Amino acid sequence: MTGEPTMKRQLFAAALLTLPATAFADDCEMKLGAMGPMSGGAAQWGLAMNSAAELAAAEVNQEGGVKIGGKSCKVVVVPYDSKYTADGAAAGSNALAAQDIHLIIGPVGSPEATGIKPVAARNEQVAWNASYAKNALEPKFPLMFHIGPGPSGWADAVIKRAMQEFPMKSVALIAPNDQGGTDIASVDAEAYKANGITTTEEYYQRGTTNFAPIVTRILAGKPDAVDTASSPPGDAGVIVKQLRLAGFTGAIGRLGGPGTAEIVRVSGGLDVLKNFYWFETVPTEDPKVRAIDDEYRKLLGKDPIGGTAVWADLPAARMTLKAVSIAGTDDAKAVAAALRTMPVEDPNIGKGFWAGKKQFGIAQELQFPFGVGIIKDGKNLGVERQEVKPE
Amino acid sequence: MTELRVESLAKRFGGLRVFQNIGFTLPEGGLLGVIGPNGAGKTTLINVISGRQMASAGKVVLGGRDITNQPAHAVSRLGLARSFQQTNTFKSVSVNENIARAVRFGGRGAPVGLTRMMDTFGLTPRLHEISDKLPYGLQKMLGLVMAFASAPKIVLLDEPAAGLERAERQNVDTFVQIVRDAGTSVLIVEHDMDLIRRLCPRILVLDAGVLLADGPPAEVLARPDVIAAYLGEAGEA
Amino acid sequence: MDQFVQAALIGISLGAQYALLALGFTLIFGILGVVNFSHGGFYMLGGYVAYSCVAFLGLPYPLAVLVAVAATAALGWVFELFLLERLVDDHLATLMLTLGLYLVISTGLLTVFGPLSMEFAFPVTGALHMGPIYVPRENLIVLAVCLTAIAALWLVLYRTDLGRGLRALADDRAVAMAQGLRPKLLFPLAFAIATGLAGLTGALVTPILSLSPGVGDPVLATSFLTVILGGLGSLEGAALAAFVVGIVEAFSSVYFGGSIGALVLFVLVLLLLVFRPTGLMGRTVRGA
Amino acid sequence: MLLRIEDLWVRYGGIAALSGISIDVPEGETVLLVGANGAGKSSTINAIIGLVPAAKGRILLEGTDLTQIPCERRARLGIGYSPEGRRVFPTMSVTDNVLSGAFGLGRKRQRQALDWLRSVFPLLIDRETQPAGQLSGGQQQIVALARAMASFPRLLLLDEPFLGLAPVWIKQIGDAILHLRARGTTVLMTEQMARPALKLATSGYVMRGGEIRRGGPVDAIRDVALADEYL
Repeated sequence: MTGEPTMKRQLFAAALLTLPATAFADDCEMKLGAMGPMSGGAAQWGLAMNSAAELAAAEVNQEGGVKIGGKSCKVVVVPYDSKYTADGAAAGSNALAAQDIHLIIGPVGSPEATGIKPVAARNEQVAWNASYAKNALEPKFPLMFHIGPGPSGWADAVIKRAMQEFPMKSVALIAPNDQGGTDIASVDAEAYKANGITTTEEYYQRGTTNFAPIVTRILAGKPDAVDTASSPPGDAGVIVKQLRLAGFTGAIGRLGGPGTAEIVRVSGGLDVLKNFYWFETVPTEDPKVRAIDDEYRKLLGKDPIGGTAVWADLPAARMTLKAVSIAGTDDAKAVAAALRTMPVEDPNIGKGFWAGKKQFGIAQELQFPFGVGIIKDGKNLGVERQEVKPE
Repeated sequence: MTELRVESLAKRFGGLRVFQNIGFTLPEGGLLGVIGPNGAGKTTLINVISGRQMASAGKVVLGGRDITNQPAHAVSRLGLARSFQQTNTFKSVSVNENIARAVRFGGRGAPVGLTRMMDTFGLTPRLHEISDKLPYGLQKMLGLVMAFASAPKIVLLDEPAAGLERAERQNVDTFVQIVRDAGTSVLIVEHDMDLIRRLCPRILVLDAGVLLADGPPAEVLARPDVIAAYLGEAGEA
Repeated sequence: MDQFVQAALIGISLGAQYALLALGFTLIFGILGVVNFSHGGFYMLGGYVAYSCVAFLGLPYPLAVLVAVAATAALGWVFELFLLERLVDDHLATLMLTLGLYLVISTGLLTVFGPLSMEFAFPVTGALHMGPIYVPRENLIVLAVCLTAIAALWLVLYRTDLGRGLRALADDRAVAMAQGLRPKLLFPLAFAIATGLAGLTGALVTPILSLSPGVGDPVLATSFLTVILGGLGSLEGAALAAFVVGIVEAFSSVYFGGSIGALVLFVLVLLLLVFRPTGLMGRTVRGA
Repeated sequence: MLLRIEDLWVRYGGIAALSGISIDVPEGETVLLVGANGAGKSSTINAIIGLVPAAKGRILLEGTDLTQIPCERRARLGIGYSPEGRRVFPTMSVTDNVLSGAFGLGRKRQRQALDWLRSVFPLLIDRETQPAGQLSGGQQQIVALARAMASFPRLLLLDEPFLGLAPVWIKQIGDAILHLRARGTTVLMTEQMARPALKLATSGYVMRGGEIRRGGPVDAIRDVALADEYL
């Protein structure tokens, strides 16, 4: 009979959830912003920010909330759909500031990062962008933090691993023709070249739905591999489908954002994908990392949305809330100062370090262990954990 | 006795009177011309007699039998055939097949003079051609031949000469001659006044749906009201 | 040379897809004088209905497509009859209404199905290969459906009472009504035909490309472009322009790349409009 | 009485376009409304067909009051309408224009109507596929007339059928109207040009300033109508 203990445990969990709530000060509630594209092709990245913030908030609330001015305050997450645009993120910063929100988990894309930096600085907000923009951080915006390194932090390792499986001499990169697309693809291209691979870069208009002409153009150059860089997963799936339909048999890479599961789905399955290598922001097959989803379900009673990106975004949200309690306030400057002194460590992901000094001139980037995934001949070989060393 | 008798026949479309109070008798073997300006109601008259359209009032009697508002196929079974202003052949089949179908449909065997008619019209050498590949004049002739091929007792001809060249119009005379030789009576609606004068011993004049005159052409065409009706049309054209 | 032929083939299949979309869009503008901002929503909805029929009800794909057409047509009919019809002569109001409907549809789909792409595959896969040239089989089916739809719509508009009535209402509403033509009866039908076409396109094309709540956005832009190029309200113009847009897009993308390709297309449209402001089928269209 | 108008008022904003007119149109007759611009002729026609609402009064078609029936249903009661300025459907072919007048009556009746109208107006055959907008004014008037007749209405409303036409076309349209009259069609027509219009009518009304000045058989109104024309 396993029914009874299970029920007891559920009751206990419910008690855990409800009991501390009574401990919150009546008038104390801290709002935490969650920002990113929550509709459109990149929606899952923004929704991941939201899920990560929700989980971190639930964890903290379970333990009595954050300590602000000696009081225990409940954390409430306020999401904002910044639509992967600069003005969306800028408007979001203002909208959240209007609700007295000083801490934002997000936004995601390069245009959003560009848009939010000056506005959040003026609003005195800490923001955690996850973009791969070349200027994701700047010393003149000390309240801006960065969730993980861009391709310069990991592309080389992924390429070296991919070359073991798929010998290649030339690669064509395809990405949207906006800042987010070009920033990543050009850094990826540098990394390929550093490994002796010739590259061509191909950019498409965001909003393109049918990639047949671009596929034809790419294949005219007869590349050994095609890298979809940071193309949104939905786009990348169509690109893969149409590449294979056109008879391309080489490896397809993705040195960009997450979303492999969606690419598999849209393209038509592992058999279509065939030979694929990709970067994961976290070691997704590490059981400890995967346990994050179970915890989310346990605390929030629903499935997290956003896939593996939730795992990558979670440490930033957890560290921010911890910094609030250390600082004893949700004032952005105090929280930022507390953050800088904290060690980079996450119970699920492992140990990392503060990076970014070399690239941005400001060490406010979380570098955690990441993953490299390989699909070979239609078989998923899984995601390998790659440890990181301080710069 | 296959006489066609029309009594007080009228046709209305909604608020519009197409014709009214039309009465005449076409005796067996007789020949009657019907003339009138555009829109006088001539074609509608043929349509109503042949059962293609319903009469609003009056009677059509064929050989003593009331055929008013009988469906067209029933009327034609009784021996009333008609031709159309536009050609009405089976377009995608051969000339031969067209005529054969008409003969079969009549169920009375091929009438006397059918071969002569086909020879005269120049259809015999083209029996195996598809009918809508024929020149317009020949298609029209084929339509006439088909009307006759069912060996009818009466044929109604709706402007048989319309659209034909002068030389081809002679064929209409031949047609009428052969048909009458076979003992079939003819009612012919026509605009070509020469043709009417040539062929018809008696004509009806229809104007605005009313029977204006009934008698020999020379007498009828001299009447002032008939001239006025036609002048009206001449002014309009 | 191979690349040239390949670009042409791609252009034709893009054109077929655009034509299906533009026909409905131009029909609504031509007949009702309404710019239908919800057109992309019906495209998405068609995709999701077909997907749901296949994934949840287990219907065969062709049947699912028919259900999608029926569902989008029915929604279009209801929307026109109960909302749009009351304000059909107010340009600003119809703009707001159709835009509002688009937001309702896209947010509704996002709420029900979530933001991720669906696993929705076209049942016919693979391509015909002739040396280096290939034609995806699915594109041939779309092309066939497209040509059938163009022909059917043409027949409806030019050979039926319904079509005559619709064109009469478009030409002169007051006189047409005095003739006994009833906009309340005919306009919803026209709208339903148009949204059904959008739904048909969605049901056909989303399994070939991808199905997620964002895929309706580019539809409106493409439809607009095509219809402006073809001459607003002109059916023949829209069909022709769709293939022109498809072929220009294919050639410019193949030869100049994705970014410049889009630019070439827009410059071309701009030039055309400078020299022929009424579009390809340069005839007087409705003076709305 | 096919059509009886009783004390009809039509107002545009605060201004009365018709101030209590009463008109009788007996079955089979051609009734003429004459008068200068702004006399209220077109307002009368528009009120009958339903393009403007009646502020007061009744419009009885064989005893049925039309004023409460929406415009698009009145045609079905047997009213044909040829509007002022013709207003053919410009992008539609001549044939489609005519057939639109017989909307929903079924293929057979449409065919009948088209055949008959073509026999009366050969122009409809010569120009069958041409967009009506490309025709001359007189030709358009023929199309408008045929369109109005396509449902074989009991009452035909003709609003200024001679407007802007050359004399040769006035003669032709006049003959066409006489032809329809001879066929028993009941006609209510308006016309500014009293002289040719009086030849067509059996009775008439002279209108001025939204009121009836005189009504009666053609002979009884001729002098007033002609005097009015030259005012």
